[in-house]
Order: sequence, then structure tokens, then C-alpha cells
Amino acid sequence: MHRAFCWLLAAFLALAAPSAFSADLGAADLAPLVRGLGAGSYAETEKAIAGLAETGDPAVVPVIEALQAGDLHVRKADGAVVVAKRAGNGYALTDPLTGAALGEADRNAVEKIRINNALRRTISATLGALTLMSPDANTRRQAAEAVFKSRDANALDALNTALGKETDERVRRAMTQARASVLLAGDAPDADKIVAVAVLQERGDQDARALLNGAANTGSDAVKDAATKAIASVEQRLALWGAAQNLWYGLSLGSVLLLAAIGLAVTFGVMGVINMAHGEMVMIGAYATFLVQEAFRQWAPGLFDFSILVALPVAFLVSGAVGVAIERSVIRWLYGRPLETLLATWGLSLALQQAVRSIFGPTNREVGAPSWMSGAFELGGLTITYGRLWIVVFAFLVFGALLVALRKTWFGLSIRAVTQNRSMANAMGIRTARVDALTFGLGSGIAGLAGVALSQIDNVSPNLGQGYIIDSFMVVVFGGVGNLWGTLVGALALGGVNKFLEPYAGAVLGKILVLIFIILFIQRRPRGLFALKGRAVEA
Amino acid sequence: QDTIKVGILHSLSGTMAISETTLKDVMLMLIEEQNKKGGVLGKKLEPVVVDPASNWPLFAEKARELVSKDKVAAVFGCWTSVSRKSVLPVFEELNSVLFYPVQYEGEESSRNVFYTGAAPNQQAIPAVDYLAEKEGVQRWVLAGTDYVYPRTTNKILETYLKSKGVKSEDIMINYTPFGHADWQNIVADIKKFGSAGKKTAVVSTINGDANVPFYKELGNQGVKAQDIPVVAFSVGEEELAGIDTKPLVGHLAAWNYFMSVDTPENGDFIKKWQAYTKNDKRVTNDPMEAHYIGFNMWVKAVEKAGTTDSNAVIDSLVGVAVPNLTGGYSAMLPNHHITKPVLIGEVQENGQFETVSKTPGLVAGDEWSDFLPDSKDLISDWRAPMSCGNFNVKTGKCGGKGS
Amino acid sequence: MSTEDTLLYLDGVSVSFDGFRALNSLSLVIEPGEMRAIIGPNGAGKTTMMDVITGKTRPDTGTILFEGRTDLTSLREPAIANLGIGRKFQRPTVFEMHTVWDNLELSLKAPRRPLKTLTYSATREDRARIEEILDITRLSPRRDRPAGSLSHGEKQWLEIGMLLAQDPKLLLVDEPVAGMTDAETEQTAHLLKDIAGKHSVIVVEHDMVFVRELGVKVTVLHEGSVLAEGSLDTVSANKQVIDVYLGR
Amino acid sequence: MLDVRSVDLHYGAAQALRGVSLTAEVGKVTCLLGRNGVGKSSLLRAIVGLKPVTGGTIAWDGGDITKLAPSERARRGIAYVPQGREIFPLLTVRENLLTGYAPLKRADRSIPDEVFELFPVLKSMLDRRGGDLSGGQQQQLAIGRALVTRPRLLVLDEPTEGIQPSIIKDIGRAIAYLRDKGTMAILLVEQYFEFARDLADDWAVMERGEVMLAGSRDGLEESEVRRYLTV
Amino acid sequence: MLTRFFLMGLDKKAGVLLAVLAVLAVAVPVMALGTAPDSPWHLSTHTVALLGKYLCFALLALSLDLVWGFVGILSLGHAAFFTLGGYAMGMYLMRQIGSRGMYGNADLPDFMVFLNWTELPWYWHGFDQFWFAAIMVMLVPGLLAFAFGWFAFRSRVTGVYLSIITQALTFALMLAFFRNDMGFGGNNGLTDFKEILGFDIQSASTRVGLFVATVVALAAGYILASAVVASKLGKVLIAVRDAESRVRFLGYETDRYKLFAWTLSACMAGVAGALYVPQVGIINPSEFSPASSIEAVIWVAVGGRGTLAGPVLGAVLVNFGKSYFTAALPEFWLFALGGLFVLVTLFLPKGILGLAAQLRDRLPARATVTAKPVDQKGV
Ligand SMILES: Nc1ncnc2c1ncn2[C@@H]1O[C@H](COP(=O)(O)OP(=O)(O)OP(=O)(O)O)[C@@H](O)[C@H]1O
Ligand SMILES: Nc1ncnc2c1ncn2[C@@H]1O[C@H](COP(=O)(O)OP(=O)(O)OP(=O)(O)O)[C@@H](O)[C@H]1O
Ligand SMILES: NC(N)=O
Ligand SMILES: [Mg+2]
Ligand SMILES: [Mg+2]
Repeated sequence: MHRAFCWLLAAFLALAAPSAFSADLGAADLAPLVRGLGAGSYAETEKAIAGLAETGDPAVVPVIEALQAGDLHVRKADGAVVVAKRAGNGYALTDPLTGAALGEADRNAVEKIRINNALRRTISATLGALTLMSPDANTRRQAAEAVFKSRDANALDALNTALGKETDERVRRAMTQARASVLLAGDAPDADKIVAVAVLQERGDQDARALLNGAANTGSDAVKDAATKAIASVEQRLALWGAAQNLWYGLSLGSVLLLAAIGLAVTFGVMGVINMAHGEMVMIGAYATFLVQEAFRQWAPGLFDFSILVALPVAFLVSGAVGVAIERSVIRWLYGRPLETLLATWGLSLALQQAVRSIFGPTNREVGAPSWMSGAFELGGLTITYGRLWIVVFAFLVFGALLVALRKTWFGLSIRAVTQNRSMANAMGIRTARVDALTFGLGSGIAGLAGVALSQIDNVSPNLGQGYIIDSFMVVVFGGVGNLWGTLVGALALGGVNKFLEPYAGAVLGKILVLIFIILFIQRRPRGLFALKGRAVEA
Repeated sequence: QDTIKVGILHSLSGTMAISETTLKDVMLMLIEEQNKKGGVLGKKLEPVVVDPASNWPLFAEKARELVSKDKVAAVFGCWTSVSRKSVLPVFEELNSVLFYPVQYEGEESSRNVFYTGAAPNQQAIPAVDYLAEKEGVQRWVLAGTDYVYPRTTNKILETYLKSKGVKSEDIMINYTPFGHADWQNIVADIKKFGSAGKKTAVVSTINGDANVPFYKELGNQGVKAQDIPVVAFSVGEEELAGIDTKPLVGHLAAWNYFMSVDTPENGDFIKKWQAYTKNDKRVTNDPMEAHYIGFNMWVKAVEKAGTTDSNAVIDSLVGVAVPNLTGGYSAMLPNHHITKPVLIGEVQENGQFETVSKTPGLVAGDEWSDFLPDSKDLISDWRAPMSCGNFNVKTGKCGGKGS
Repeated sequence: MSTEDTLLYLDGVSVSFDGFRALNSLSLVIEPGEMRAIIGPNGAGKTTMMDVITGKTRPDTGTILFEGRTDLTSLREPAIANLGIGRKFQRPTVFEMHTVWDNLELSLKAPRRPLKTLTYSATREDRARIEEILDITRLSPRRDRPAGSLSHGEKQWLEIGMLLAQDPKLLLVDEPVAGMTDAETEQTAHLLKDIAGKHSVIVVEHDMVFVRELGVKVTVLHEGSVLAEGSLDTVSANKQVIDVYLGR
Repeated sequence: MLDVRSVDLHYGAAQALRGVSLTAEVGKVTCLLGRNGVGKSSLLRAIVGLKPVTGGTIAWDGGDITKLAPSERARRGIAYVPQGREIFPLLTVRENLLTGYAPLKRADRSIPDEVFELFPVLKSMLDRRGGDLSGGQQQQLAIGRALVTRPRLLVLDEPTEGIQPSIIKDIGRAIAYLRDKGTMAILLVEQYFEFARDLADDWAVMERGEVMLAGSRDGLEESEVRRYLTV
Repeated sequence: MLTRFFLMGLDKKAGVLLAVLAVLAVAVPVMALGTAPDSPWHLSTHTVALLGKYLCFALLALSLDLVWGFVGILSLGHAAFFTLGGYAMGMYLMRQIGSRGMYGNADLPDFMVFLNWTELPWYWHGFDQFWFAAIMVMLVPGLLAFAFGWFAFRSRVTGVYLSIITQALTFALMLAFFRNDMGFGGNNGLTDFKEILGFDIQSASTRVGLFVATVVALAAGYILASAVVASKLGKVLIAVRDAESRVRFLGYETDRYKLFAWTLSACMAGVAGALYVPQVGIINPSEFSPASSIEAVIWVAVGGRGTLAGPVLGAVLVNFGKSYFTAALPEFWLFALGGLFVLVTLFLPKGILGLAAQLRDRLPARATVTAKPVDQKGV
């Protein structure tokens, strides 16, 4: 989120910039250079960018940003380079340098200036060098990072000037590192390079290692030496963080498994229904998310970031309602015949998949991530993606809520009484039919919630549920049927084991090993991790 | 009354429905179009659709049903290589015709199968060349789903790269199971591999469902195309339709067709397709074009032969050339593969690809890879008198290596 | 007396469940041919004791010897059963899908190994014995009914019948007359008395009339260990027994 | 008053009750006797609604309850202590007792003191799982649980089975006490003849699915009853 | 003695089923080979292959019912045994291709050449001999089942726990066989077979021969299973299903009983797989997929669990329905099939074969034996 936000801010400030820095080079002098951007081939565009960059004029920043954003077009009529933004059926045109409106144009009247990866790299580097003096600290830091990546020797002067004026500590550090990167990649004197090595060693991440690697291969002996030592230290640090990173991956995979399984822990674990349609409840939740997002795209695109929050209750209710309908029409005839539920829910799962396929088509549907769930942040040497972080948080929230609902409420007590002895519960005055329907609805609704989360990381397709059903059963059974804590620990354990094995065994073998682990584990604990013991179970 | 039946053998349910259903629809559209033009040999075409349900033995069973019970003149179908392998003996036994529209690993040539998708040399090798030349890539991650197509493609690429002087330590190979959903550490590994100070790219033969979570993870972990580009052989417009492509702009795919290709034929095709599906957002993709080409070739061959009889059609198909959708002609080669242009495209924000490179001419599909030791001496030519799918140029005999 | 001469010898047997002591250093000796009645408050550990003897529950500490030499604590349930220890459960558990007849046939003393049962066919004696047991338990009219359809009391009888069919050396009978009419109770007492002598029997009951009828040595269990032992009259006079068990 | 009129009941093809009629009045203990398998439990299941009848009617408090679900009957004040205890095995003792709240209004939800007075052992075991208790303890719990619902018709199926003598005496005293409160009808199935005799105000004796004898305490000959109970 | 043993399980239902099989064994060859292709009585190879496939599935369902219906072991991994049997046969068939493969390599199957293998892995040796493969068809699934069962039953893994680890087993096998490194052809599996015992695998007479072999195997399996079930051992198995621990207190080593039935069942499944492969022409790891095992469970449930004849009927009917619907209603057949499953559960709680009994006493709600509440968690 922050990154996107910063870019927006940067763009905004940059747009405001021309008036602030009334240029020493007039707009008129830049115009032919700008025109050159639209000359045709990638190579020519690249040359034009270089030309613009050479001016060092902040006024070119918005032009290049427009190019980066894909807004820069050539007006076919006169070859002028303009900023064109969608407006109705055509485009609204503005002058890239002055921002003056140039009227509207038909879709076919302009042609987009294309960029490829090579150009994108040039653009980033150029923008970096140009925005090092931006009034906004964040923009300057971004700029420094861009220079760090581009290692563009031309930016060195700008960097030095900027460093001289910089007051913000964080930005300073970024600029120092950028400078180190440029120095190390270029042909600076050894002394400078060795200082640079030290700076990079302190930075200590993969990018730093990449640079140091380069230096260790090409530099003079002294530099090589320093770089090799620095690499060793960086690697050590990275290894440590790598272990932590793997833990995080395990936690994050575990929380996905937990989310997928927790609804099943209710319908299967508590109610004893071998619910083969569980995956489809998850899928329905994901499609509900899709529909909510479509509605937002249609009617309130500005509020798109909130769509997920709306999708949560909607998915819960939709999946829950489907669950209640299934319970009332099918499952309720099958209590006391748990095995038949397998057959019926399998049938339902086939039909639900096909229904969704018929309604929404067989292909994937796009569910977008709100900005606050996109991207990643660095925590020391850890890269933590926001999406995963929220899923972890969400999984634990759902788990906690369900635990409270089942343990501490009258409804929870009725559920457990009904599932343990339906007819006696009925004789005690508990309306078992209602409890059954609501319980199945609850489990399905939770599956729907899982669907919202999974839509963020996986395909939203009719097959979505199929991918989780087996894992979910494994988790619930591994943890011990009927024990929510078991489901929690089971999910985290399986996630952790999987991620622990993956680096050594690879994904395929890792998964096989996890399955074998489950088989062996069940031999040791035939009723799962959190086995209920005693007469109560055997009775 | 009297019709010519055409079999459509694509999974409409199960794991492959996601890809294959579209191909069934495009076939129905093409047949409808053809019927509007009066059919073939004065007869209307009648599609026979069956659902092999992503189940490989069922593919063979349904193929047999189409050919022997429904007596179809030709079958258009299959996606995965294993489904093709499953039906192949059936087509050979019953001497019927299959058009196979998907890029595949090569190493096969059957008299009864016409391969309208890309062979490895029509996709993988040009893509790698592009990355090496235009992006200066020196380090390679070959990531794929664990099955034969990626394995073979990667084997070919490995040999090819090494022949170009790439060192072993600059190649990382990684396989994942079908439907792999958790890409966290693999993406992290890729980032790590890419931080060795050399320009790195990922060549992805990841297939099907696994792609969406893969790209979502790439986006979230901030693997930018300008830093570590990913070039995919199994990701087309249809797959991208399920992903938010903003973070993925610039990643690449190599195909023989992109929906964004600006030719009149393609514009027409897209318009018809969107009208047919009553959805102006429906996308087109490469295997659809392959069916378009294959179907038109078949029609042309049948008219040339004046009959739907398999032997006659098989013989007359070789040499048939029809327009493809990228502004040229594709011709059926004696090895039952076709000529195609190779396009490299970059992902755009709108889920389309923008062509950044196109081979100057057409590339002929090479069924037996020149980069595999056991197949480099083999060629295929189904014309008389050779009429052989695995002719060994060293021994001068038909039948593979011979012994 | 040496342990060799005993049929069942329990010494210092303790069992606890999550910290709750169900048996507390329990010691008990049964002679060959002896019948022993065990009484004691609900939760005293009577059933748990049977669980421990039959291998259902493993004791935490203590010795259990059968016929003075076989250590039961290391054997699995079938092995213990095959030594000749049969059991009737407190809560009747029968094979509900099998007919009454089949329930008895399965219990009948016969080789227990799979290949033997695969080729088994009932001999005339076997059938006669089953008929006899059906008679004793008055289940003849129900012989072809699935056991699941029996009433609670009928299941109790069937359990007793299954125990008889096994013809074990030691019978562990947990509350045999619960849910029986007074007349049936009396009859059961006779039945058990007949068995004793040839076999050893441990009976757990709360029905004092029945226990009196048996007229055997009584052991009172309380909180997992022996509180009193002796004739029914002696123990009934024990103040502690009255306090915790018999009431006033 | 409970009024059962010519009830029939089948298990599949087998008939377990034939035209059974029975009444139970508030403030009285009605005792149902009979040998094993004559249909006593079947009749009780019909009364609490766990087994649908195939003929006849059951009325309680003047309303016809023949077709009501068990939970609705519970809400009309019918509580049931089944044969075989039917404890919720994985619920704690406390939770087992709490299930008795189901038919109660929120304000009435508490566990009556008499439960722990009668069965002190339950108090010390509140946090153990019901299924772990010994047979007799479970039986006590089952009775306690029924009392939590403040029943007006208490249906007991062999409540003394497996219970130690001192507590049987307590249960007897409790039943007498409940009867004497005068707010409750009590229907008791019992094999333990003395126990039943001491408590019963009214009798009924069953044989092969039919009521053979019925009447009040003084109207019945003990020897005649015993005749139906011997083999 | 032995005949008596085998005949003792046969009742009227068995008679009908065996009669039907006998008719098939005679009529199908006559109709397929003895009639002109345009005769209305002619059976096409397509139909023969289909029937053969159904009967292979029937044998699989039968084997599953033996453990599920009679011992209460719900195996969600029976396809593993079926597929292993299939692979054993597939390996034999691959070796028969000889140098007729694409690469013309007489020593290595195509896929090995293709992936640069230089020599035949040790576990492929012997499979060029039919007798060896035939033994492996039963031995491999049998051994796996024995080892798996030995541990699981000893550890007293029961109910869903057992079901789920059987599922884990087959899932693990699927992933393993997908791996090209395993040497079983990876995802593509084994295919493009040429001949079996020297007969052209595609010829009509070979197909008919395979069909007859399947009928014979199914009949033999059925007779064997009936005999086992009707014996006292069968009664012990049923007792184990309903109250395992009680059986132990009677002195039966229930582990051994379960192991016996389980291993026997796995061998039967292996034979079914072995007959399946030459008739469908391919064996591939997706046969290991948990869904295939679940489908087999469904056939049993549809036909009637615990009846032996039911599973046979269920397998044939469901698969016939699948064949029919996938062609007749290609886009909607899942509704039809899914709906069928739901309806069967709701209205035919004992499966199709239970229908008769159900009609007899017309009062399904009053099933004489109500399941014990504990059953709710168990499987
Ligand atoms: N598996 C178990 N887990 C927890 N507690 C148990 C378990 N088994 C027995 N207990 C406890 O051990 C004590 C002894 O139980 P046991 O069944 O042996 O009593 P009993 O003497 O047979 O009583 P009763 O006369 O009521 O049948 C009881 O308090 C019971 O709750
Ligand atoms: N679930 C059932 N299915 C079939 N028949 C049953 C079932 N329950 C009871 N019966 C039969 O109904 C008859 C009456 O049984 P019921 O349980 O009412 O007897 P009871 O008088 O309570 O006997 P007990 O004193 O043994 O408890 C018996 O013949 C019994 O076999
Ligand atoms: N041929 C393929 N893509 O499987
Ligand atoms: Mg007890
Ligand atoms: Mg009763």
C-alpha cells in the first residue's frame, strides 16, 4: 500500500512541480525532445528519454511519468506527443509539459507510445536521477532506490549534490547506499569502492549481495577481498533471516490451511457430516467476493478498497444460506448414517461445481486485491506481503470467534449436545432441527469466509474448492476430529512441516513427505494430535 | 438429412474444463460459420460434443465412441499431452483424424494426428533467444509443473542454453505439482537466484491452475518485469483474465498468436467470437487460433479431396495453407506440424499482450528436437513413399533408432 | 499361600485418568473355583478393575497375575480372553446386526484364528450348546432376531449367554441383574452359583438381595482400594461401608 | 394429567405396543411394571415423543401432544430419564446439566439446589466429561439433568439401575418429596419391586405390549402383580 | 470340502448375478465376433471395451465392499491398489512394445529414451514375462496393503482416521508417480500398447478375450467374496465392523481379521486394475487420485453396501450413466450424476439392492436397528 501511495504522491508533487521550479530552460526548448518520444521504435524512444534526462530539468518528470504510466500518445494528425486519458468514448488530451488542455480526440486519432522492459528500466533510472531533489522525502528515497538499482553513473553528480543537502536520516542512508552502488558498479578508485563495500555490507540484503558479488568478481584484489568478506557477512545474515522467512511461510501456509479447514471442523468435526461439498462452499464464498467486487467496479469504483470488507458478510451469508438449504433438504435425513453423507455431498459438490461453471463460465474470474492487501513490506530481512499478513490475522480472528461461539454460548452448547446425542437433546427441549440447520450453515458460512481470503491468493474458478478439500480433511483429522484446537495446531503444523521440507526436498517431494508424515503420525496417535481420551470417546 | 459429423473432444468438466471449454465453443462457432457458408462438399457440418471430463482413459473411450459410433469425419480435441497420448492409439487403429491445438513437447508424429499448436522450436527457443539478446539475460530459472511437457521443454532448453555457453550454476530448475498454490518460497528463491549480480529471467512452463497464485505471489513480492522478467509458455489471455495484471506489466509470454495482434482477420475473428459468446469481454488465445487454422485446413483438404475419407484427407492435408490470424499463411508440413510465426509479448495492464518481437518469417514446427540426443537424427514425413513418423536419417530406416 | 495357587492375583494396582485416581494400589486375590462379590459406591473403581484385568486399561503400576504366572499387564485383550477370562459388560454390548444365534456362535469356545474360522462349520455339539444357552437365557423365541432389536433387559441376558458360551476359567460379571425382575435376579444367582466351583467368578452388583443370595465372600471397594472384606453380614455391619455405600 | 389412549407402536413390522392406555396424575407416582421386553420403554419413548406411535393418542395437560416433537413436549414440562442414561459423553457434567435449560425462560435458568443435595458426587465432578463417569454416576447425572428442566411430568425409566443402595434410598426419598410438592406427575418404570411398591400411588403392569393390570395403590394385589413379573 | 466352502456363500442373488455373467461370457463373444458388422445383433469393439471397463470397475467395487460393507473400513484409497495392479500390467505391456516404439529402442520404453535414461531401472526387470507381471499384479498391491494394514490395524487406527490415511496413501502415490524421476512415465503414464501374450491388443478377438477374462475374474472374485462373507470369519468381520472392541474381548485378534480382508481386497483390486489397463489402453497417475477412490465408494453406496451384488450393479450402472450422459448431455451431465447420488441417498438408503427389502416393509423411518450415537463420528 505504501509504495503505491508514495508513487501517487510523487506523481502528484511532480505534476505540481513545474510551477514551483519555473524552469531555466523554457518549455519551448523541451518540446522537440518530447516530440522525439513518439518517433516510433523503442530505440528512438530510448534516445529521446536520454535527451530529456540530460536537461536535468524537473519539468520533464511529469512527461516521463506519463510515459511510464502508459498515458503518453502520439496524435496521428500532427505527430504531437500528448497525454491522453480516457474520457467517455474517446480521450481527453493535455500537453505533457504545460498540462494545458488540448481538447478531446477519438480513440483512433491517437496512438499509444509503447514501452518495453528495457524502456521501463531506463525510465525508472531517469526518474530516479531527476527526482533526487524532490521536496518530498519519500520521493527522494524512492529516487535513491531507483538509482541504487540502475547503478547509473550519470546520476552520481546529482546524488552527490542531493546528499549534501539531505537532512532526513533515512533518505540519507538510501542515498549513501545508492552512491555506493554506483561507485561499486563503475570505475571508482579502490578506496571509494572499499567504503562502498562497507556501506553495502551494512545494508545486508539480497540486492547488496548481488552488487557485492559483482565486485568480488571484477574488482581489484583489495576490493575483491573486502567484497568477499562482506559477502560472507551478508550471507550469514541472510541465512538467519532465511530461516525466519521460512517460519513465516509456514505460518502463512498454515493459516491458509486453517481457514480452509475450519469450516470443515464444524460440519465434519462437530457434526460428523463427511462434507465433500465443503470445498464448494469455499468456492461460493470466492464467487460472492467476485460479485461484490463487480458491483463495486460498476457503481462505486472509488470505494473498491472496501469491497473485501463488504464481501466478508456477503460471502458468509451466501455460503451459509446454501449450507442451510443443503442441510434442510438433504443432510437432515442422514443423521445417524454418516457414511451416506459422503455420497450425497459428493453429488452436491459435482452439481454445485457445474452450476457455477454454467453461470460464471469455466474460466477464472478476476478478484482484485485492495491496495491495503497488495505489495509487501520489509521487516528486517523478512519480506512480508500484506495479503498474507491479513490472511494470517483473519484466520486467527475467525478461529477465535468460532472457539468462543462453540465454547461459551448457549448455541455452542446446543450444537455439541445435538451432535453427541440428537434424540436425547431433542428430548431435553433443544430444537434439533434448527440447531442442525444453523450449525451446518455456520460451518458453510465460515467456508465462505475462507473463500474471500483464498480469492486473494488463488484462482477463482469452479475448481477452487477441489484444491482444498483434501488438505482440509487432512488437517481436521490430523488435529483430531471434534477438537478445534487440534485443527489450529494441525493446520499450523502441516503448514510448517511443508515449508520446512520444501527447500530441501522440493515442492513435489515435500508434499509426498508431508503425506507420509501424516500416515506415520496417525500410527502414533490414532485419534489425531489432540485426541480425546477416555471412556467418553469409546463409549 | 445428410451431414458430415465433426467430433469435439474437449473436457467440459474437471480440472481441464477451465481451458478446454473455450475450445469447444470456438469449434462450435467455426462450424456454425462454415455452415452459413454452405457447409462442406455441399453438406452441413454437424458437431458432436462429448465430455471426456479431464479423465485420460475417458478420452480414449470417447474418441472411440466419436469415431466408431458417431462416425465423425475428424476430431478436434485434447489439451494435455497425456490426453493426446491416450487417444493416439485409437485414432491409429480406427484410422481417423485428430487436430491437436496446443503447444506441446514434440517427440511425436502420428499419421493420424495434425499438430496445430507449437512445437518447442516454435515457442521456447525463440523466447529464450529474445531474452538473451534483448534483455541480456545470463541466468535462467526454468520453472515448470512436473509433467512431460515442461520436463521436455526444459531439457531442450537446458541443452540449448548450455550450447550457448550458459554455465550449469546459472540455470535453476524447479518443478511443482499440478495446482500448486503456495508459491511463497519458490518466488523468494527466484528472487534470491536473481540477486547474484547477473541479469536473470524465469522461463515458466507452469501449467493451468497454478499460474494464478504464481503471478499473484510475483506481484505481491514485487518481482518486477524490469528486474526479473518471467516468460511463460502456458499463460495466455484466458489465464490473465483471472488476474489483476497491474503488478505484472512487462512479464512475457511466447505464443504464435496474441489477441492484440492488429490484423483484419484477427479483428474479424474477435468480433465474431464476442458476438457468438454474447460477451464483449471474452478474450481469444493461441489454441483458439490453432483450431481456427486446423479447422480451415481440414475444410480445404476435404474440398480438395472431394471426400471425407480419412486416407484421402490425410494425404491432401499436407501442403494445405490457410491464413492465420497474425497476417500470414500457415501451411501443413509433411510432418503434420504447421508453420507459424513466433510472437513474444509483454503483459499489459488490460490483461492483453503487446507484441515486442515477432520472427521475421514463419517457423516450421520441428517434431523431433535437434537438442535431444535420441531424436536429433529423426525426421518425420508422411508423404509417400517415405510415410514415416520417425525416419532415422543416420540409418536410413523408418522406426526410430532402429536396432 | 503362594501366588502360584491363585487364579487371579492383583497387587498394588493403580490407575489414574488425568490425575484422577480410579484405582489406588488395589490388591485382590481370587482362588480357583472361587466366586467373589464386589460391591462399592458408584465410581469406586469396580468396572475399572475389570478393565485392567481384561487389558482394556493398562495399569500405571502394580502386578496382575493369572494362574500365578501369566502377567496380564503386558498382554492384549484377545490374548487375555484366550487365557480364559470372559467378561460381561456393565452396559450391554452385543453385535447388533448379528442374530442372537450368531452372537452366541461367535462367543462359543472354538479356535479363534482367522484361517480356522474361515473353514469352521458348527458341529452338533456346538449347536446343542447354543440351544442350551438360549434356553437358560430364555432367548429362544428371539434366536433369529438381530440383537439390536432386543430390549435392554434382553440384551443383558444375551451378554450373560455370550459369557457362558465362552466357557472361561474366570468370569467377570459387571452388574448382571440390573434391569431384571426379582424373579430373574434369583434365577441369575442360581446360575452363577452353578458355574462357580468349576470356574472362578467375580460379580459386581449393587443389588444386596442378589449378593446375599450368592452367599460368598464380599469385597467392598472404595475410592479405588479395598475398604472391607468378608461375608456380606460382616461388611454390612461395617460403619464405613454403611456411610459410603449402603446408607441408612 | 397425562392421558395415553389405546396407543399402538411398531418397530418395522413388529408390534411393541397394542392398544395401551395409561394415565398419570399430578401429585402422584404412577408405576409401570413388567418383565423384560414387554414394552415399558417403548411406551415411555412414545410419551416423550422419541418414537412415533402408529395408533392412539397421547394428551398432556388437556392438550393433544401425539404429533409434537420431543423438544416441544419438553417445553410443555415433560422431562425424561432414559434407560441407559444417554449422557452427552463429551460434555462436562456441568454442561450436561445446562442442557436442561433448553425449555426454560432465561430468568428461570439456574440449577436447582436439590440436584446437588440428592447427588453430591455431581458437585465434585462438574468439570469432568459425562462419558467418563461410572455407570452409576451417569445415572445420577441423568436424573439431575431432568430435574434442571423443572418438569411437570417426570418420566423415569429404571432410574435405580446400577446405583448404589444408599443413593437408591435418596432417590426414593426425592421422588416422594417431588410428589409431595404436588406440582408434578411422575411416571416410573421400575424392576426393583420393593422400591416401586413403596413409592407407587398408581400401578400398571404390562405383558407383551399390553397393559394387563392397572389401578391405584390399594386396589392392587401384590401377589397378582408378582405373577406377571415371574418367569 | 473346498467346493463346499466356495458354494456356501451363494444365495439367490448370487445365482442371478453369476447367471448374468455366464450369459455375458457367451453372448458377447458370439455377438462381437460371430455377427456381421451391420447386423443389429453386432457388438462393436467400442461396446465390448466399455462393458469390459464396467466389469473391471465392478470388481474394484466388489473388493471395496468386502472391506467397507463387511469390516467397516471405509477405504478412500482403494484406487491405489487398482492402479498398482494396472501399472504392473502396464509395465508388461510396455515391454511387449519392444522396438516398435517411436524411437525404436528395444531396451527402453519411449518415455525413458525421451528423458535420457540409459538403462532399464531394476524394478522394471522381469516385467517382460507375463507370469512375473501376473504375480506382481497381486503381489504389489497385496504387499502394500499388508504393510499398511499391519501398522494401521495394530495401532488401532479406525474410522475417519483410517479413511483419511488411505487417502493420504493414494495421494502420495499419485504425486510420486507424477514425478518423471520415478520411471513410470510421469503424467503421461504408460500407453501405446501393442500386444498382450502375442495377440494384437487392438484386434477384436483380443478384446473379446480380455472381456471374457474380466467376466471370469469377476465371477471368481464374487464367489470368493461370498464364501468369505458367509463363513464364520465373515461373521467375525461383521462383528468387528459393529463393535470391534467387543470382539477382542471374545478372544479374536481383530487386527489379523482386518488384515486378512484388507489384503485380500487389495489383491482383488489389483486384478481389476490389471484387466482394466489393456482394455482402456492407458494407465496414468491420475488413477491414483483421491477422487477415483471416492468414486468407487460411490458405486458401492449406490448399489448397496454390504451386499456384494450391489456394488457390482452400482459400478455398472453409475459408469453406464457416466458414459451415456457425457455424450448425451455433455454440459449438464454432472447435474444428472450429482442429482442421482443425492436421490439415491435420500430415497434408497440401502442402495439399489436395498430397494426390494425397503419396499417389503415400506417403513424406512422405523428401521429396526437404530445406529448407536457413537457411530456419528466413526466411519
Ligand atoms: N477413561 C476414564 N477417564 C476418566 N475417568 C474415568 C475413566 N474411567 C473411569 N473413570 C473414573 O474412575 C472412577 C471409577 O469408575 P468405575 O466405572 O470403575 O466405577 P464403578 O465402581 O464401576 O462405578 P459404578 O458402580 O457406578 O459402575 C469414576 O469416578 C470414573 O469417573
Ligand atoms: N429399536 C428396536 N427395534 C426393534 N425392536 C425393538 C427395538 N427396541 C425394542 N424393541 C422390541 O420391542 C419390545 C419392547 O421393548 P422395550 O424396550 O419397550 O421393552 P422393556 O419393557 O422396556 O424391556 P426392559 O425391561 O428389558 O427394558 C421388545 O420385544 C424389543 O425386542
Ligand atoms: N501439451 C501440453 N501443454 O500439455
Ligand atoms: Mg461400573
Ligand atoms: Mg426398557
